[in-house]
Amino acid sequence: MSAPALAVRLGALELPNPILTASGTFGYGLEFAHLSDLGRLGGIVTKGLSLEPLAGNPPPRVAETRGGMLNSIGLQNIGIERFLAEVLPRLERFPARVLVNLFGYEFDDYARLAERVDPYPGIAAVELNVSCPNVRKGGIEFGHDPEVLARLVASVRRATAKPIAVKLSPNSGAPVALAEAAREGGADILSAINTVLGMSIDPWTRRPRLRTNRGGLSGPAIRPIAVRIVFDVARQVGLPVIGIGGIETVDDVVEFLLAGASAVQVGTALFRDPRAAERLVDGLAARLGELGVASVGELVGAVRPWESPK
Amino acid sequence: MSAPALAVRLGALELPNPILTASGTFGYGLEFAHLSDLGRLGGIVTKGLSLEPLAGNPPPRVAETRGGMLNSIGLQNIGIERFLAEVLPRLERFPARVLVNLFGYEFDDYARLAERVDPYPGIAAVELNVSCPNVRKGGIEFGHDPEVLARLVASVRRATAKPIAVKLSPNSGAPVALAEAAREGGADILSAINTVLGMSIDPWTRRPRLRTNRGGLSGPAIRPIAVRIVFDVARQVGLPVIGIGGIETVDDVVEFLLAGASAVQVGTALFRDPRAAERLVDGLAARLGELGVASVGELVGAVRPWESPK
Amino acid sequence: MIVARDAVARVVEVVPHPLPYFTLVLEVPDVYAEVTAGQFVMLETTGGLEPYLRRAFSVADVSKRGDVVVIELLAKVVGRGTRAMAELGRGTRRALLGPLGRGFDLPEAGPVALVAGGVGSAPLLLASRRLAARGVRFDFFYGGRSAADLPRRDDFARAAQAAGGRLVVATEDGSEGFRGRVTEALAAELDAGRAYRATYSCGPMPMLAALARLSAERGMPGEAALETEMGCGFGACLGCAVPHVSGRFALCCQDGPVFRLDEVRW
Amino acid sequence: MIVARDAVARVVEVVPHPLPYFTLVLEVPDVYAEVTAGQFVMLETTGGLEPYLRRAFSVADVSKRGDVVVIELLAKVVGRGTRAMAELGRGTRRALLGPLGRGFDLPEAGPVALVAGGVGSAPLLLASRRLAARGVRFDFFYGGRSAADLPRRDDFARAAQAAGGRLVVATEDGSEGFRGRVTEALAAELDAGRAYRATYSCGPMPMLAALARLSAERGMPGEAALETEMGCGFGACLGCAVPHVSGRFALCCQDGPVFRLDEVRW
Ligand SMILES: Cc1cc2nc3c(=O)[nH]c(=O)nc-3n(C[C@H](O)[C@H](O)[C@H](O)COP(=O)(O)OP(=O)(O)OC[C@H]3O[C@@H](n4cnc5c(N)ncnc54)[C@H](O)[C@@H]3O)c2cc1C
Ligand SMILES: Cc1cc2nc3c(=O)[nH]c(=O)nc-3n(C[C@H](O)[C@H](O)[C@H](O)COP(=O)(O)OP(=O)(O)OC[C@H]3O[C@@H](n4cnc5c(N)ncnc54)[C@H](O)[C@@H]3O)c2cc1C
Ligand SMILES: Cc1cc2nc3c(=O)[nH]c(=O)nc-3n(C[C@H](O)[C@H](O)[C@H](O)COP(=O)(O)O)c2cc1C
Ligand SMILES: Cc1cc2nc3c(=O)[nH]c(=O)nc-3n(C[C@H](O)[C@H](O)[C@H](O)COP(=O)(O)O)c2cc1C
Ligand code: FES
Ligand code: FES
Repeated sequence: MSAPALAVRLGALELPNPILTASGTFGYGLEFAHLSDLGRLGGIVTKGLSLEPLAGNPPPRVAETRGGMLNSIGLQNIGIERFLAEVLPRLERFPARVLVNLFGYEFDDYARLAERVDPYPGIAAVELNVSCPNVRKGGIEFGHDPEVLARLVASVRRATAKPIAVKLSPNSGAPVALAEAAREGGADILSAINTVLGMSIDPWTRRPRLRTNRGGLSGPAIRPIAVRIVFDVARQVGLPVIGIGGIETVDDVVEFLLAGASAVQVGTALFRDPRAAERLVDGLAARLGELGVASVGELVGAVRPWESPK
Repeated sequence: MSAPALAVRLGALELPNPILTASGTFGYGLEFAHLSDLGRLGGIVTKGLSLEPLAGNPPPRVAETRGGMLNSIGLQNIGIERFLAEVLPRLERFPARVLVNLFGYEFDDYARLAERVDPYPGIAAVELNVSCPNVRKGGIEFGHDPEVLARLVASVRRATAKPIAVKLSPNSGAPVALAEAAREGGADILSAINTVLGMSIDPWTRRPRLRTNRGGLSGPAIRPIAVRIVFDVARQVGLPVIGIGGIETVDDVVEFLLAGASAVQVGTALFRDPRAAERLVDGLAARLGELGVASVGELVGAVRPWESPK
Repeated sequence: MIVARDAVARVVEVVPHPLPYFTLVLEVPDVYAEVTAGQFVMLETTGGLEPYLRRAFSVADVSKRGDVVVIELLAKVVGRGTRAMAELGRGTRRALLGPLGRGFDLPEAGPVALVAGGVGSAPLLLASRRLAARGVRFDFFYGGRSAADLPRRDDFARAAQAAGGRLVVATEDGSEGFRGRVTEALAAELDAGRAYRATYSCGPMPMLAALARLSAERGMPGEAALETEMGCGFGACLGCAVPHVSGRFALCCQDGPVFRLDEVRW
Repeated sequence: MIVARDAVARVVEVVPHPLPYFTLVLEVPDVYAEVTAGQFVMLETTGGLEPYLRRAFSVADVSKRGDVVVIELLAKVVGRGTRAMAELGRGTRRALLGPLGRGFDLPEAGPVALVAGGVGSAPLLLASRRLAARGVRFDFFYGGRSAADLPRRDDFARAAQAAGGRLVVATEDGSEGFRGRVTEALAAELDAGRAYRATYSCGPMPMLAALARLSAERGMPGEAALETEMGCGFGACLGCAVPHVSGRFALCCQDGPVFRLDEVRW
């Protein structure tokens, strides 16, 4: 048997393999250049970018919890202009597909950001963060109202020809409805999931462990939530899905593929092991061999759900 | 200093201490009688009871995940009549407060159940499960529509004089709105949270690990989600709250109290250690001493939230 | 029946057979001396919190070493918990809940057949000891994928011989004994004219289901120790449902783990 | 500057001072020979997954043992990760990322003051070595809640003496040396006429904030190694924000952990 095919295609987005790094967990990619071979990854999703640079939230911004962590980075970023001028040219030296994660405060910010990145061939796709629970001012929670979300995505659709991924929130209670709205608006891909709203309090100081009180929970703890949402969305919405949430091992990657994801993003696990994503590329290739499967595509959505008991 | 006071009061419900056992994780209480001293607990919440006995879901029903577990018991129970006739008299021999957890398929089931238990002095309160994600037929998801929930609670209010606790779902996206609806309907107490909808797939067999495909996630993994909901609900709704979700240590108990819970329920941790709840009663007494706090009440809601950064 | 208690067990040793199979020897409270074959324990596998839940293991043997009662667990490394168990150091202490559940209702007279699939042999080792003590003759049918999947086969052979019976090995790859499934080996013996008053079995579900069919066909009663996912092991979580002919679900941990073959909806 | 690498370190030994304080000695790649005082490592504390994230520790010392480079981490047991570290057995292997961050910009001429609060002394041990090697004179101000909170005080005393300086101890409970805070002890020395060209410090935030005030008042520059919560240690998570006078947030792991005292919004 020839080497199993790792390449995947999500609509118009082609990736050499299905292992990407999740937004906000891989910096702008360059932070890892001396620690991991970026060129071996399926792709890199940048830290969320906004029109203007953003200072982010005051510390403390991260806290470990059982099987995961909370964060309230507050979307600190260098802004789209500095990214395009300073970071992208350096990133382009690595043969890695770059997806830009975009977020705005105003409805129009998203289209403006998309328009701005549209001319750059070094950007393979845009991912819209409409679901980050950390920024409270303005309406970052565009991701919780299907009608608004559909219009938002449509406005981005008009602004760029690049594949659009919409990143779903697990906090809405109705991920499928939101995913459908994203599809109506013209999204090509669904990314699921962003962090889960959580909180932790130090029992001695009585202070919330994050300066913003609440924050986003990520890591293995949320994996079953993510798998459930990927499963629901993949079956019911009919767009390719990127699975995200607590991925650390090849078993986890396979689990998300089976649930219906065509690719995955690795997040928090990178903090524990900067080479986690790269290792998963090797591990997945080996696993396909063990499974006697010729391509990643054979696993996508290949879960065998139980029928309803009579 | 005299021994710290562990007793708490949630509206009309008085408990010797704030450590209860969570519904569905302590059987009907008797299962633990030879393993733990039931009389030392703040109270016992029974397995969910319905009008008729229920066989539950086919296996597999439980699966461990990172920092937690998934279950799809499907509310197997002996029915309210057998409970009242056979179990309650035996439970009454232990000096433990008994709360009955009730659920129905039809709107009217709840009031009928409440009416049925109302005459029994051995039952300290009712807890309404309007949020269990495991039973799909009928409208168990009464807990996701504020308007329906308010009417449902009002119907129960008319059926019993006992304190009513309403158990909130973390899956709705709007726990505060639901909690407010429960209050409008006449609830005395809010229990938060029930399990989080999740899924896990065996990468080798390609089968979901639960026979129902999806199930409820519990255990330490969900603790930050539960703390966040308790914090939000306690501040915004003005009813006493029972905190539930991943509690295992005294630190966790204190965390929930600080977040605004007046009592807590211990669930999954009991599977790991049948004496977990009893140990927490001792541990909490000791901790109050270490904190120099005279009563549990001093901790309730005593979190020091950070102000919004300017 | 003994009331289960939650105690702290001390690791005496871990014996590889070789890995992935191993025996874990634990120093336990005296009550275990009265354990019934087929009963099980819930063992805390690591001192840490990952994995979180305890794991279920049949008591494979019990004995006295000097003044203390020790039990043996015969297990296979299949995941995180069993991996941690295989690495337990002498003297380590672990929480242990047991003995739990209902064991085999072993007969006073033979001959009977014990039927094991792989590490499902564990509770049948203790059953062998008890039968041998009663002078009940039995043959031991031991099946596995290959010869490597028959841990402690010599112990089983000796136990059967001591009771006047013998060990019949079946391997799916034919690397030892009968080539095929253990239930096929049993059927072949029956076809060859051998008769058993009953079977006592433990192994994978498909094997037990096949045995139940055979048992019904041949009018030969039997009991099987079942394995299901378990949250607690003592009736609290209702996670261990076993489809029962009554139409309801029995609890593996309380109503079982040993069931009559004709009680279960396979 | 050295490029951080992710390597596997071997535990040489754990030395209790006594607990909760201990030194962990690790065999590391040769690049560590060039580590700057104030740089740190991210250490995998357990082989398991709980705790999940690595933990940050300053490099407290570096030396050659035979052919191999070893570093020392001076740490305090405060939670799950540090507890696991204190129990590491000789020969155990753990992932180690480093050396990370920007260290102290140590001077060529003294006298300077090193100011440590509790286990914050760790990076200042290496700073002491480097200063001593350059012949730069320094006094070492070492503060703690009580005399028990001054781990390796003798090493610091010897290092200071070797450089012609001395150790000044301050304890809040007065159990040893100056009664009060270490910054008060420093202020007292300054009031008594002693002068330092600069301070190099590490300790709890309130201590460093007090030192920054003192530093501003007396026109004496200084650098401090800061500690923040860290998700990654290498610039990927943006979790380690330090309020900077520019109005932005600096990253403790990349822009620091050593900052000029007048750079930080305390
Ligand atoms: C009453 C009873 C008695 C048992 N006696 C023995 C025994 O004597 N020797 C022995 O080796 N094993 C026995 N088992 C099975 C044993 O409990 C599992 O092998 C063990 O729980 C696996 O834990 P793990 O953490 O290593 O695997 P995990 O990482 O939890 O899972 C690895 C694999 O094992 C499967 N698995 C997990 N738990 C169980 C379970 N309870 N039953 C069956 N499969 C499971 C999973 O689906 C998965 O495929 C018994 C089980 C029961 C219910
Ligand atoms: C650059 C840097 C260098 C450090 N050098 C040293 C050193 O040389 N020696 C040493 O003993 N410690 C050092 N620390 C602190 C050390 O990282 C923490 O003590 C450690 O992470 C605690 O881990 P734990 O799992 O034991 O505690 P946890 O269980 O995670 O937490 C226990 C307590 O410690 C606090 N804590 C957790 N992480 C940190 C952190 N990163 N900084 C401060 N407090 C924390 C928590 O808020 C909590 O109150 C350094 C930290 C940084 C950022
Ligand atoms: C520190 C941190 C920062 C993050 N920043 C962003 C972000 O800027 N934009 C975004 O869409 N998601 C962000 N996320 C969410 C991740 O991309 C991912 O969806 C989530 O962490 C779940 O995956 P994981 O469990 O593998 O980490 C961030 C997550 C973490 C932990
Ligand atoms: C096996 C199992 C069965 C449960 N059954 C019920 C139930 O019948 N009714 C109910 O309201 N909650 C039920 N729950 C939810 C728990 O009461 C609790 O809300 C949840 O498990 C979170 O707490 P924990 O993390 O401490 O387990 C069940 C949970 C588990 C794990
Ligand atoms: S394992 Fe929990 S009830 Fe049987
Ligand atoms: S610790 Fe992650 S960026 Fe500094």
